[in-house]
Amino acid sequence: MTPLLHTKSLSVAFETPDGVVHAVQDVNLTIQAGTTVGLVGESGSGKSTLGRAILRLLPENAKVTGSVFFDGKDLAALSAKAMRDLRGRNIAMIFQDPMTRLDPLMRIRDQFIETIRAHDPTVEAKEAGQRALKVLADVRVPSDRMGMYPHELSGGMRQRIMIAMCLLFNPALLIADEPTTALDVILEAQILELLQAIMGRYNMAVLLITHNLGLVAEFADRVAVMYAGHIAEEGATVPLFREPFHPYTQGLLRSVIDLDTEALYSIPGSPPTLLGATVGCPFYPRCEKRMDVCKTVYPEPRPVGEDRRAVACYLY
Amino acid sequence: MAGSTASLRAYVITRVALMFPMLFLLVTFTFILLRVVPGDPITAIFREGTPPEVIDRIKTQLGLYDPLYIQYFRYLRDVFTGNMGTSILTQRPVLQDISYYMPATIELTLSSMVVAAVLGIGIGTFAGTRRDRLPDLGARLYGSLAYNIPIFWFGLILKLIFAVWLRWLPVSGRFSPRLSAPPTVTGLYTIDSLLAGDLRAFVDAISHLILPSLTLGIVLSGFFVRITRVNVIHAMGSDYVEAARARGIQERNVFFRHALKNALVPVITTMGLTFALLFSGAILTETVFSFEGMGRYVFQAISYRDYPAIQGAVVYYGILMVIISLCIDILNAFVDPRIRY
Amino acid sequence: MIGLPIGLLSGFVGGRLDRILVLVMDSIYAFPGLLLAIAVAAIIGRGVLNVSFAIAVVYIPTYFRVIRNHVASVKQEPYVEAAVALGMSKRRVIGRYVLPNVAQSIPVIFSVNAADSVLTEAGLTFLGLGLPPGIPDWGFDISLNWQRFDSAWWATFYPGLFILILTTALTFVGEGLNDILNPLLRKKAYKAAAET
Amino acid sequence: MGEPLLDVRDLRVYFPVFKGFVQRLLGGGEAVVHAVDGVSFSIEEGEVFGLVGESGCGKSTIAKTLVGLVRPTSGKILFRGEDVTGMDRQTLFRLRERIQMVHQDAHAALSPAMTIGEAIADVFRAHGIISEAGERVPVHSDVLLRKAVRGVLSDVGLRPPEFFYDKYPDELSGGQKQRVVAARVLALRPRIIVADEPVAMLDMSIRARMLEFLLELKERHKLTYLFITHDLATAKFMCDRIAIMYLGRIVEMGPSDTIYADPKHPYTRALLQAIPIPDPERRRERVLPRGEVPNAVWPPLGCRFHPRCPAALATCGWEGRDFVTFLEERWLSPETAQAETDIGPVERWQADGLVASREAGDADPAVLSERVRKMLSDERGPMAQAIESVHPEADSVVVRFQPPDALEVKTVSGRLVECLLY
Repeated sequence: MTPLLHTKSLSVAFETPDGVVHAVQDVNLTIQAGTTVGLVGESGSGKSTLGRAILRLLPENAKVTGSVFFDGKDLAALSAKAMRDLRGRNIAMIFQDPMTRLDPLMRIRDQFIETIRAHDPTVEAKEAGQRALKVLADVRVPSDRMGMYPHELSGGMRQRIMIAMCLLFNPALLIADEPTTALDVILEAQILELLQAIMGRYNMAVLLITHNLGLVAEFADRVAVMYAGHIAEEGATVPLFREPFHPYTQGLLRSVIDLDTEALYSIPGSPPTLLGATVGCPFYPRCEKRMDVCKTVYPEPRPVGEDRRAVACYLY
Repeated sequence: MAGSTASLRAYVITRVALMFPMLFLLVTFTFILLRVVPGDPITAIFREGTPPEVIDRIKTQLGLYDPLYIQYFRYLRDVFTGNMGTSILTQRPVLQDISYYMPATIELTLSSMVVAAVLGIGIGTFAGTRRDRLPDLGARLYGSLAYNIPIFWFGLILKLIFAVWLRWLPVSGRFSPRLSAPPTVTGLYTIDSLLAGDLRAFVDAISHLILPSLTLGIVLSGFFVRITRVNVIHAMGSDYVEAARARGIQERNVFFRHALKNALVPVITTMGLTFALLFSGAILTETVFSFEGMGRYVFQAISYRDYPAIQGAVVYYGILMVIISLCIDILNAFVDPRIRY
Repeated sequence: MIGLPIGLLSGFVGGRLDRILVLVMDSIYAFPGLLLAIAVAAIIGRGVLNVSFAIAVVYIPTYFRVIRNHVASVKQEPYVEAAVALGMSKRRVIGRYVLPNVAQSIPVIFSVNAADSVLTEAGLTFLGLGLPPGIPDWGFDISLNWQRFDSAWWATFYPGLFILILTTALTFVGEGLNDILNPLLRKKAYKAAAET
Repeated sequence: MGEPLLDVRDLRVYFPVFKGFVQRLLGGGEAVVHAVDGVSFSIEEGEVFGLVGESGCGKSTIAKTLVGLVRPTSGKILFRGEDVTGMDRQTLFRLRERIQMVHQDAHAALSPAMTIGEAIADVFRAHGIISEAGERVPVHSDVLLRKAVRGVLSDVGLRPPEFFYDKYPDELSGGQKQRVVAARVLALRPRIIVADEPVAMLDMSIRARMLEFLLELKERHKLTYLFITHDLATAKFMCDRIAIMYLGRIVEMGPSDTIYADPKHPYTRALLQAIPIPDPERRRERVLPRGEVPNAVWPPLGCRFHPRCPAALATCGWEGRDFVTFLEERWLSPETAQAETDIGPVERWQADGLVASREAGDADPAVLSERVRKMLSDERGPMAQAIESVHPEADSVVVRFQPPDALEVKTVSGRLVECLLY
């Protein structure tokens, strides 16, 4: 079966005045139709860049290499127009901080109509409005919000509206970039519940980008752990949480503070800057199980354990 | 859940109401500036050797020996009844002079504003979307040069090239003496001639307007290039623009409907301030092109120390500025729903 | 230069005083700068000092505006709040926490305004209200020669060109200063790019 | 124990809302944000007291009020029994030596134009150095000043202090900046440290290090903490006692163990249920509160949580606007969307205190109120039970609610709860 999405040695480098920043390096990631993949990492791990690289939404100073296959097609080979038409129709995206994601000068209704007509110019404004109302009801937003401006709406409402816009064309994949980070814990749970309900109804696959391991545990079928631009470990959620292999995953899971925490743990050191080329394993300086080989040669991910999880570490 | 139109109306009322204290302040400020600043204007008006008793008589006539507060109230009354005294130079009521010269200046500033906005926003947008590439550098250079050019000098150069050497356009004035001016309705020759259906007069008025408004407009466009460029860059990098792209909106629409519209909000805000720059420039431009406007009038008034005329001009400039800033604010609120609250 | 302390005060204290000062300064600002300079110059007459004064009056509101807005935004910064919470006196907070962070923008406005003042001065002189004829001045050169510019255009062309070069140079100095003083700006941009 | 170290009594902090000029002219009452609305708690010497709640619940306002950045509208703050609410400049200055605050964003809390050494030296300059006799003495020599700065720097683990002295905040990592902020605060030798979300900005893998550091400081300097956080898990680990806040009020307060073991207030339960658990084998069903936190300018009548509460009673404070919200929700589910055509569009309904009404327009008010009654007869929710009457009045349909029962703070199995369930 061809996967819905597959990235092959995807790398992203940013040219900056201080040098080249290698934000994403050689990432192979697969998403099957209808499933949820959680992409976890701390700030600066490159997880958001990866999400944008899939949709080709990166700024001009980004250099992308490798390929992204969606439904068997290489997205890098698509024309700008074809790529644009794919965005929002086949792959939709929602973002962190819904407060700034809607155009402040445009009524909600007009932003819906614009989105619909961008992909289907034959739709009349009135019909587009009807379709918008339908998806708004799906995310439980009252109809009178249509006539409002974004600043008149609460954060939760805006995120629901963003989600509704993604539903207009029933996309096969939704990229959710920290969709609840700006929201409080109860709202977060509400939005996730909504996403879960909608995923089932619309049969969407979701790439959930987050720093919150709790979200991934509750939500995702598979998890990819990112560190310094690389995927350290990737596998099915349950076994990965039960027995993490990569030392970074182990450390990250140990450092989570939850209601059962009895002793605190933190990974020594701090995350590396991604400036300039790196050799060896990026986790080497912080790793408690490091070996000499880790310093010089990057460990290519290899299948480990019964669930044949991809782990980038020489220990296995 | 108040309707947005209702809040817009409330906002307009608020702004109009606020206009009055501002006007009052402005008028008061003029008074202070002209009365309290050291130097005696009346003595200055008359050449040395005028007998002191003549000066005394005139001063008494003008009420300059009365206590300041009486002078102030009389001045306020005069301002609000529109009676600004008689110009020493033209021997006509100042208000009449102003209503003759003001339309010319308005015509000039408005057309310059159009030139500046079209050029400035156009080039600024062009530069902003091609950040740090060659067109951007060129546009930034243009912005700096245009903004820093001495306006009277630039006017002279344009005049030299287009009027004197090429003879494409008239050298100076507002209207050709051989044609009869259109009947006064608005005082703006271009509009009046159109209203009168006099096409030749219209063409003539326009051709007189081209060089002065180009001079003023190009200089001012430098300012617009800068702020437009910065704001376009800012808007293109904003979250909602990225979100719009992610929804698959056409790049053209992303730019025009989202980025440009948002970028222009601060540009509109600064437009109000630009009018102040524009009036400064107008004084010099009108002088260079012998364009019979307020600038010329004020210049002459100052040269001949025509005190009532200066005062009248300053007050009416001020009032005009307040009205303009009011219009700009309302325009801004119309574009940006967030301001109405 | 008067604009600096007033702006600092107004921005920091805020409230009613701030609103009144803003209103007054805006009224001045709303005035065409050159007209104001003309009015001042007409009242106090010609001369180097007088012209400087006339021009200075015009720029008070500009300084005021920039400084006030900057101070108002710096005041919101947590580090100022932290200083207040640490029990620093008002004077200390303004002097050691607000001012140094606002000060960066002063040379920038200064050089941009310098360009502007050169233009205003030239304009004043051109109108015959600036420096007395004895003092060499490009604006004066132009006003002297412009009546016969069609025959001797170079006599007006070069002084104007020099003004243009001077003012543009001043602006570039200002922009250069801005780049040097705000390296953070560029760093932040890069960080934002790397983190998304 | 005797007297608590800090005693806050019925604290209220209201902020005015900026309204338009015209609105002010037309009147309509002064609108205020009820940021903190009648909060009482006390902190014992040496404990870690947690203030937990979602954004906008008023916890940060309390922090700012305690360190004197915000003036309380009413209420009392007692430090060791001494009233420090009025706070003239001198008392405020002395108070600041005893109550200090650590900001959430350490980066923003340091002036970018000052070196680390200067930032700390400045505190000594303003407050003096603690002499060996424990007295506060003004600084006279640069040598002593530098020594004092080096002292606090190494105290917070920034060693060697010389290395950090001339650095600018930009050159340090997030964790190091947090330590600088702590050092600056410790220079004052405070008794109480108000820590406002100290780890919220830090990455997960280094968060624990900061918390450990805070606990270590507490031991070493015998400090008392007011720990402010939105994260219940962190609060559970750190705090001896916690208070849960919602919309400017404390809804539940008591020893952490007791509250986490058996939360009593429906809001506390909701918060605990909403936390995602990083264990995929323990996914669970949960009942989440409806809607979002309402605007603090017009807090709900009665218990502020009632419109969202899964366990609400008819007496919790239902009012006119709850009816309008109810209509909106009905319209959103397909089975009940019929209501719109039956009783008119939601937008036509107006709420005013305990009353919701709609002008009938062309329709007959009597028929309309019959429809409303019929619609409500299928409703079993507490909102419907709280409705006193539905009847036509002139040209309108009027829905009237019964007034709420008085809400009191009660002791329920070892903690204080403000809820009508108990």
